[in-house]
Amino acid sequence: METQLKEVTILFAGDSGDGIQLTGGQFTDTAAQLGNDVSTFPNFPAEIRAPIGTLAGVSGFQLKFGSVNIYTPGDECDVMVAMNAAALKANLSTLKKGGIIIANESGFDSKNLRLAKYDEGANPLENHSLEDYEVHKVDVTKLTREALKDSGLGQKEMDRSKNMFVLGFVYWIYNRSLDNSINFISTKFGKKPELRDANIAVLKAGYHFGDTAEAFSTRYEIGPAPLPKGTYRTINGNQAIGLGLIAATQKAGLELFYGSYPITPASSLLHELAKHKNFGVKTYQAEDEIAAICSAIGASFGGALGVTGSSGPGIALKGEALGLAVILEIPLVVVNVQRGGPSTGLPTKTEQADLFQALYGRNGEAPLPVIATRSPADCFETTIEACRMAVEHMTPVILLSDGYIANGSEPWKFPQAKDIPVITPPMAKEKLNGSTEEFLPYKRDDKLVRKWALPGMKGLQHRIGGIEKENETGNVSYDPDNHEFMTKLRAERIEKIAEYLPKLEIDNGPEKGDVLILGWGSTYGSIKTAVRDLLAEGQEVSHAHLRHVHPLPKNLGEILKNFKHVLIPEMNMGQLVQIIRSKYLIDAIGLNKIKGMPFSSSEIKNKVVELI
Amino acid sequence: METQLKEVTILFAGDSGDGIQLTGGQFTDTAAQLGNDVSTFPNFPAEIRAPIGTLAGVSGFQLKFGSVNIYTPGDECDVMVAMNAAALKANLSTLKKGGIIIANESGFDSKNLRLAKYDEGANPLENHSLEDYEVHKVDVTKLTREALKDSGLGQKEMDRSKNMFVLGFVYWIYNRSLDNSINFISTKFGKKPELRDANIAVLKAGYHFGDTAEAFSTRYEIGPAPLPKGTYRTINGNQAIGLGLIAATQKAGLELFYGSYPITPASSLLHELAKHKNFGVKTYQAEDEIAAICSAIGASFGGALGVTGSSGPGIALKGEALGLAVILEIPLVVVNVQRGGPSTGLPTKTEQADLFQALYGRNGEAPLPVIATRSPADCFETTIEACRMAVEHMTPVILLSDGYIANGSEPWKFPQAKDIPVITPPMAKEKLNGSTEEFLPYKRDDKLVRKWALPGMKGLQHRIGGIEKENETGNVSYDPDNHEFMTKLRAERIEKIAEYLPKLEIDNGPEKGDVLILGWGSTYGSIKTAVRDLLAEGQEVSHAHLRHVHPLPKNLGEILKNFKHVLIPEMNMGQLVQIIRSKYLIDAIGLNKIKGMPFSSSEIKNKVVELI
Amino acid sequence: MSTAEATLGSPNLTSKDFATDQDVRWCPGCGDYSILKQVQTVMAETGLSKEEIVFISGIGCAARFPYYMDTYGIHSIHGRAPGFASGLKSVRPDLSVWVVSGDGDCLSIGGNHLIHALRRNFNLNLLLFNNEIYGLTKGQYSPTSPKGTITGSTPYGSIDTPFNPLALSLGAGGSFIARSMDRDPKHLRETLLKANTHLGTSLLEIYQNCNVFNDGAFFTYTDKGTKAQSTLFLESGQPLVYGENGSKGIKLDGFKPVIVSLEEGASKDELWVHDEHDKVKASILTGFFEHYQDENSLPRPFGVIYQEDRPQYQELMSEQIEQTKKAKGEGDLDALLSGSSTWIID
Amino acid sequence: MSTAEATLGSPNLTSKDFATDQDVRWCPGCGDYSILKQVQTVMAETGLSKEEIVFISGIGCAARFPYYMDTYGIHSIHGRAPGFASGLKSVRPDLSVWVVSGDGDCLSIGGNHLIHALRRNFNLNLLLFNNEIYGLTKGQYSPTSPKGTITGSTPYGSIDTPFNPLALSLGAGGSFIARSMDRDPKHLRETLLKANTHLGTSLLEIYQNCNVFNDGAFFTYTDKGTKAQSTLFLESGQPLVYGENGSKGIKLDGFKPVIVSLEEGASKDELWVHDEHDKVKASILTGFFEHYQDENSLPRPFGVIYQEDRPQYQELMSEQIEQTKKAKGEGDLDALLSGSSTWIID
Ligand SMILES: Cc1ncc(C[n+]2csc(CCOP(=O)(O)OP(=O)(O)O)c2C)c(N)n1
Ligand SMILES: Cc1ncc(C[n+]2csc(CCOP(=O)(O)OP(=O)(O)O)c2C)c(N)n1
Ligand code: SF4
Ligand code: SF4
Ligand SMILES: [Mg+2]
Ligand SMILES: [Mg+2]
Repeated sequence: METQLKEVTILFAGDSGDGIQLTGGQFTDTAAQLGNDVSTFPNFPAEIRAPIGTLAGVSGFQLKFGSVNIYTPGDECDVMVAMNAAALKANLSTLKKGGIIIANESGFDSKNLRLAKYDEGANPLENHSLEDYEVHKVDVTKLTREALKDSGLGQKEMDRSKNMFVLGFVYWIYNRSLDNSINFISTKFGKKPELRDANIAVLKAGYHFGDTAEAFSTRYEIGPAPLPKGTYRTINGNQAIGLGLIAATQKAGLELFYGSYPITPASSLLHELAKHKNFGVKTYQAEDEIAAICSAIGASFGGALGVTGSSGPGIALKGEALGLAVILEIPLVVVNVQRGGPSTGLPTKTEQADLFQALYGRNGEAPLPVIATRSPADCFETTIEACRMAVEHMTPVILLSDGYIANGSEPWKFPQAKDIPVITPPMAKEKLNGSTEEFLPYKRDDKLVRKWALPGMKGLQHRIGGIEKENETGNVSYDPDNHEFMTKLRAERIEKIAEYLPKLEIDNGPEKGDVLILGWGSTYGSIKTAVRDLLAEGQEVSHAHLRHVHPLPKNLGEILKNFKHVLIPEMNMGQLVQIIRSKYLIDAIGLNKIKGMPFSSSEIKNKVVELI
Repeated sequence: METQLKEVTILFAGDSGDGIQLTGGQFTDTAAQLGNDVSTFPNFPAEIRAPIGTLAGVSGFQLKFGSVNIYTPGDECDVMVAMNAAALKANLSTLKKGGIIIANESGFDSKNLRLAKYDEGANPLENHSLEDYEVHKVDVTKLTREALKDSGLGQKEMDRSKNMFVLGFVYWIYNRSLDNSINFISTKFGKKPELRDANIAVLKAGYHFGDTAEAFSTRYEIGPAPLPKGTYRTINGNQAIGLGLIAATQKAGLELFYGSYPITPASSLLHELAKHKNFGVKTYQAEDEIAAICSAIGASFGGALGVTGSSGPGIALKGEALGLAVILEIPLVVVNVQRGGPSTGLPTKTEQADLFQALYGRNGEAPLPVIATRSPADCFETTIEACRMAVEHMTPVILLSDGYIANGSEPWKFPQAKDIPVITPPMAKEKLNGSTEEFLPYKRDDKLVRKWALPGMKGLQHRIGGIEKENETGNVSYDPDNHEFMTKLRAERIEKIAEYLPKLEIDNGPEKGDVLILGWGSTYGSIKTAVRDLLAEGQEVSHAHLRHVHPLPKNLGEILKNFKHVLIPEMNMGQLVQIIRSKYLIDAIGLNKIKGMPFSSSEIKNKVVELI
Repeated sequence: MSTAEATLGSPNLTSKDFATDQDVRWCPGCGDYSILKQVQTVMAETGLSKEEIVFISGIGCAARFPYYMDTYGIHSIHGRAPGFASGLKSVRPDLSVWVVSGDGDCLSIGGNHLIHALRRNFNLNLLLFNNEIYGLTKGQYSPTSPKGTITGSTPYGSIDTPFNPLALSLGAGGSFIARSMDRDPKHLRETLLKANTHLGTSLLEIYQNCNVFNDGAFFTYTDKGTKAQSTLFLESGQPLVYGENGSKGIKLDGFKPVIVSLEEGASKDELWVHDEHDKVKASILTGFFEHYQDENSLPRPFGVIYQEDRPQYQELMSEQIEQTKKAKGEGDLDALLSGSSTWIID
Repeated sequence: MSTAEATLGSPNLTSKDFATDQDVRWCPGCGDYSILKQVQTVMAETGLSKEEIVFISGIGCAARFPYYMDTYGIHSIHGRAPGFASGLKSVRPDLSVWVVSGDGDCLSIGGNHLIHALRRNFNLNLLLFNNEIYGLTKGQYSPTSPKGTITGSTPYGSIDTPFNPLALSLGAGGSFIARSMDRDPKHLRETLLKANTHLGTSLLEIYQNCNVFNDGAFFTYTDKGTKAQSTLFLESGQPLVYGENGSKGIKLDGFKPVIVSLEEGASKDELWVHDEHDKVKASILTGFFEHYQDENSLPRPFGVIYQEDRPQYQELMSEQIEQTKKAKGEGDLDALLSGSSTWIID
């Protein structure tokens, strides 16, 4: 029997050593390549390697794929693969009533049950506690070993490929071809043919198990999604930022310098960039976050695009130098991949609570643009925009992402290099021999942007620094009126950037009405899904999503006026909502979740229904 | 002839080497001791020792004293003492039309004129450029030398006491006795009788010069001000904070630990505290601001009151550790003596632009109380309040002062030690032998305050840290619901502090009306003066001043409702005003000055008049 | 004996008493387990009671340490542990304060606090868990990783010359500088005890295997096959002897350390005799830092390399207060508030 | 010669060409004036043109330096100058990059950046203006102030053991370590030139008199009366001779430096011969750090104490990029964007 489905959410869960992330990643790629839309949410344990079999050691990979547009990795799961007892216990609450559980039987032996802290003698696969679900027990370990009994591999090595069994089986259920994964395995184990063959054998064994096992009578069919035509790949957030940085600097004709200090969940951006040295990218692992941002500013002074990235606590350390970059009026991109706070907080969880820090975490009046990305694929374009702003407006820019975006992945219709618009650095011109014109480093064009004069340029020697500068000359000035003038000018030149930005558009829903949901950052997918569903249910609700948090789009006030209620969901205690209330004096209300996890679309739907 | 005056503003100005600050300080003390109210504003050059005679090297000391209450050092000056040409040039704009200039003739020789960048050949004392003023040329240098011709001192030493001549002369004009300064000189030069005698002789010479010089026909009489009865002293802001810290810790029975790193204008607080080691105060000049705040947190963990102080750029560096203190729920006082920003900014000038940094300059949701002092003498009480809050509510507290308050001084009716209320640290109780009760470091009382368990206390060993903590046990917890619970709890326990605070009162003016001026921090004096004058002129205007910026007083909303307009003057681009607009959804408007200088009361008056 | 030890009785505890109820969450096989065990054992041996001990750490795998010690503890922020410890020791000289820090925590972001702690000489014990890698953030190279280390952040190999942590500590003015390793429990315990006994800031570098991201970084020094050849265990007053059955020794040819074979004629009398108090010799010993390759390589020294008695910061701090009290009298709040010049309005 | 020097012509500038139109605002008599003058002179001697030189400083009196040099410059934030310089040198190996930093800037708040710069070995020149005080903030003690220094923040005397900046730099792995002073213009110029010539991070400590807050801190070494006795000017390959008319020398008794009188029989042949490349000797020389008291005190060494050739960071960085380009081919943006696995929806 084959059933047609529009969308399915699967959670692969197991011990951190079980290869869960790889399994999930493979399924994602295959689904995407078959034309589904996909969204993923990997969920790592906080420990590097928590003891095997424990709750603390559970690793999860949730993904949603469908024949419709997919914006989130799903609220509740339809299917859960549990490689051991701890995986089941830790994740059962996210499984839909009636959902399918595929349980690896040997992961439920007495030792595993004890480690998962099940009551003595209680095995969920055997008592009736899972009656609300459709449970399929599969002895993955045994079946894997059997599939490999002639492989000549040791038992430990055999067991390492049991994730392939599960993957094969799930491919069978959803009627997916094995080709993509076979290719992947062939490349990955190219130099170890015995492992390549073993993994392929097990993958196939899992697939054939579907054919032979009686338990599963149903297979599902999920057709391709109505995605725009084009060439696609899957990408995660930090990868996309990395690619965006490289693309932007190439388009600006600038060298890319990335100064950073490792921190979860920003480290993988450093890793990504470090790979691409053949693009001339210079990555620099500094001694700390302060040195990292200072090195980036130094690089920008030298005519590269200096970029630094970190997460909350590291960004806190950059505040002082960021203030300097503001007064220097120098290009700089600061990426904050936000995580749960305060302090060390929840390093492996996501949150949006650093917006205020981005806007205000510096001494004195130090305004700068803050822009936020909404999804893994969106990172690419948003990053290019951050770079464009930094370079063309000679200013530090903060780009906000978060852990959810950084690790999540989705299909990305990537552009061709030639179609990415060029970025134009406002380079100063070297003085000609004999010229007596005085060079004024703080003289501005009509965008209020000063020129970028690089060491090596003849006759443009100048000194910049953190003491208040005289208008135009840039010399140190203690003059009271000049200070007020410059303070206002620095604010104005950032505000002015809004003039060069597109108008904010309603993403979905009517232009006027009862409720506008105004979002920023990674809440995009949840809001989008909620609004789509609500509209389908005949409710009147609209959605607008901010990429530009500062300066705000010029037409935001007009948009807001057209709605009775403005709802602002944020994964914090209400930060954007405070800005909006203050600026537009409207009674915008917040919907706040501070659980280190994205909103489910139903949380948003419920709130909207409550409002209407 | 004697004229009765209500208030006078004098500016002493000269080269940094001219002893201007001492002269101003002496006049202040004498005026205060004779019952006048006084307010002062020392204005240092940015350089340690700018070249003698230049504009950059001018040092000023402005003071206002009167027989009425005095709240600011005055908008415009009635009298200006100019020890050299540069001093005149730099300050002329602050002198009232018709004001008196006492000019030291020998400071206007051709060299001085050139250094002051007067046009070639132009001497303001000789051309007609000062026609709008009453100019008195006195050859202070010559007269001083004459007074000392028999002293046996060398010329350089003689010249060093010329400030005493001026002081004596100004005492004569305002009919002040020399006794206070003679006492001061006697103590200061106790071990150098020849200098003591010389300084006294010159002081007297200056005084007698008034009697003999024909030019000055008028002397002024300024009676005592209607100050509350009591014993007074003069005090500046940083001194008062230092004394407040010592008093508070004594009243709490705690050791005071001050970890800091020098920075203008906060350094003098370190200096002040370092003097008082006989109070058991431990001062620690750390390697940087980060180490400074960490050492203070460590000291608090040990059961002392840890305090750290800095100014803008240094506070920026403390953000990460401050977030830790928030999640540790540990007492800590952070003093920010604000200066002009951004970045290095204007180190010797004043500003209020770090309010946002105080509220939001940390990663994640990290709420803490922010309180602001309004004047030098107010620093004492506000500091005690900051300490009380930190200790009794187990929280870091930010105390905002600024350069204007730090260096300014005024009479202070100081309390008796016994009248300062006791502070009660919520100490945990050591476990009795045999007790099996589990110690819960994050269990709270009804103020939501946890107990302070100190190393050394038996049976209370516990570990605290920056990762999210489980409610009550304080153990590391990655549980999503717990994170939301704790985040809200941390916000709530700070909000709750408002319940223990007095209601905000209208400082001056009616309870309802057209315009409320809502201020915070050092704008107090300017607003107070403006409102007093406006009320005297029959205008309807009221003034309320916030000490507690976060949490805000519980009754603030009610107060705001009673006024048609709310005006918020700030020495920044509008920070409190944003908070008020957002929280109360009223169209509060800002009056902003970013010149590194306090508001003049007329600036505020004009704005009010415009509003009415 | 530290102040703390001197003034407090021995509560007869065992290493188990120092364990907490928290699950230890390092990777199975991590060298941190052994260090934890030895520290717990040593704590029991010191005779200190649990409540007078404080463990302070930064962030990293190593920095999880305080959670596993049933003493007071702070798991602070990355790199800053010495800052917290300095403030704590200032106000509580009675406590036994231990800092636990990884090589990234201590030498990368925390390098400044380390060198200032060493120069000031608070009576602290700093344990540097050196695994030559960033464990917690999943394996980037650290300031102690050898040049060429391939990691996530250096896919083509690191280009940084690593620190020599003991040379740095010596240059910073450290008063106690020692090295030990996770896989020699006895030596580790002995060295921990010496660090504890030293009055001043004790810097103890502990080679620690990160079996997940940098497995085997120190196997040369810990594996049976190579250990004897590659390690030199220092004993104060003893000649520098090492090798299989003590077959080798080191003598000085001018400033140049030379390996001699005691089996082939060299005598112990000509050998360099270890003197913990000799700073020049200590600097030569910290210079034994080339990677071990064959029998011609100088062995890596373990044990106390340098020790010097100099005043402890927290004592100087307290003394100054006592002296000021003596000179000016115990502070009187009323006198302080009134200052030197007052007037009365009535 | 640095890369910058090698590739660029000599524009025949004089020291005056390096002055800016800004008023110099140090206190009259400040030692910084002399240093400025010598640096301007040396700049002219290097043959570098103005636009290829960058001066980067932190905050402090010393840190005002860039404003007075008609080159490119950044007056950055307190303690972080090496950070800016590292980033700049990474992307612009062609520039001649100079860092100017006071003792507080460089060794207090900036200590970590200093030691990491030294270990990495970018081709930078770090000038440490040591006046043993915080000038700009009006005279607090610094990490180089002698114990007991009375200042605003230490009215009863400082209790911190100061850093020995050159010992610290050596311990951190510095490849060029030297000392000079404001009041010996010729020596200062020579040493500046050597620092400039060294390929790697050159650390030059310059004793600088702060006549306002710490007048005379180095008078022993600069005053005619005592200079000869208290200073030792090092020359590579030359014996350690000093004193009035070169009357004294230093020889080594084991590791112990001993003062001998060349007038009373000792011969130059027995003297220690300076070898800039000998690290052990360098560490003994940095140990000449006791305060000079009488003729039995060891003199303070000036000149290049240590020098070592090792790879420069910015070159390794560029090389790695070149190698990767060779191995993988010049990056192709379209290939990067498409990655290894794509599909088409049509
Ligand atoms: C301010 C800040 N920057 C970065 C991090 C991320 N971080 C945590 S631990 C660590 C380094 C860990 O290495 P190490 O100190 O050697 O300890 P190990 O894990 O190897 O024991 C880093 C970079 C952080 N927590 N805080
Ligand atoms: C983050 C920060 N902390 C503190 C200061 C204040 N500050 C400026 S310069 C300085 C120290 C100056 O001493 P040094 O570096 O020795 O330079 P000098 O003035 O003696 O030349 C300090 C503490 C600052 N500007 N920024
Ligand atoms: S990552 Fe390495 S250091 Fe960290 S716990 Fe695992 S093995 Fe130990
Ligand atoms: S304070 Fe000292 S270092 Fe600073 S300019 Fe004046 S004399 Fe020079
Ligand atoms: Mg490590
Ligand atoms: Mg200095």
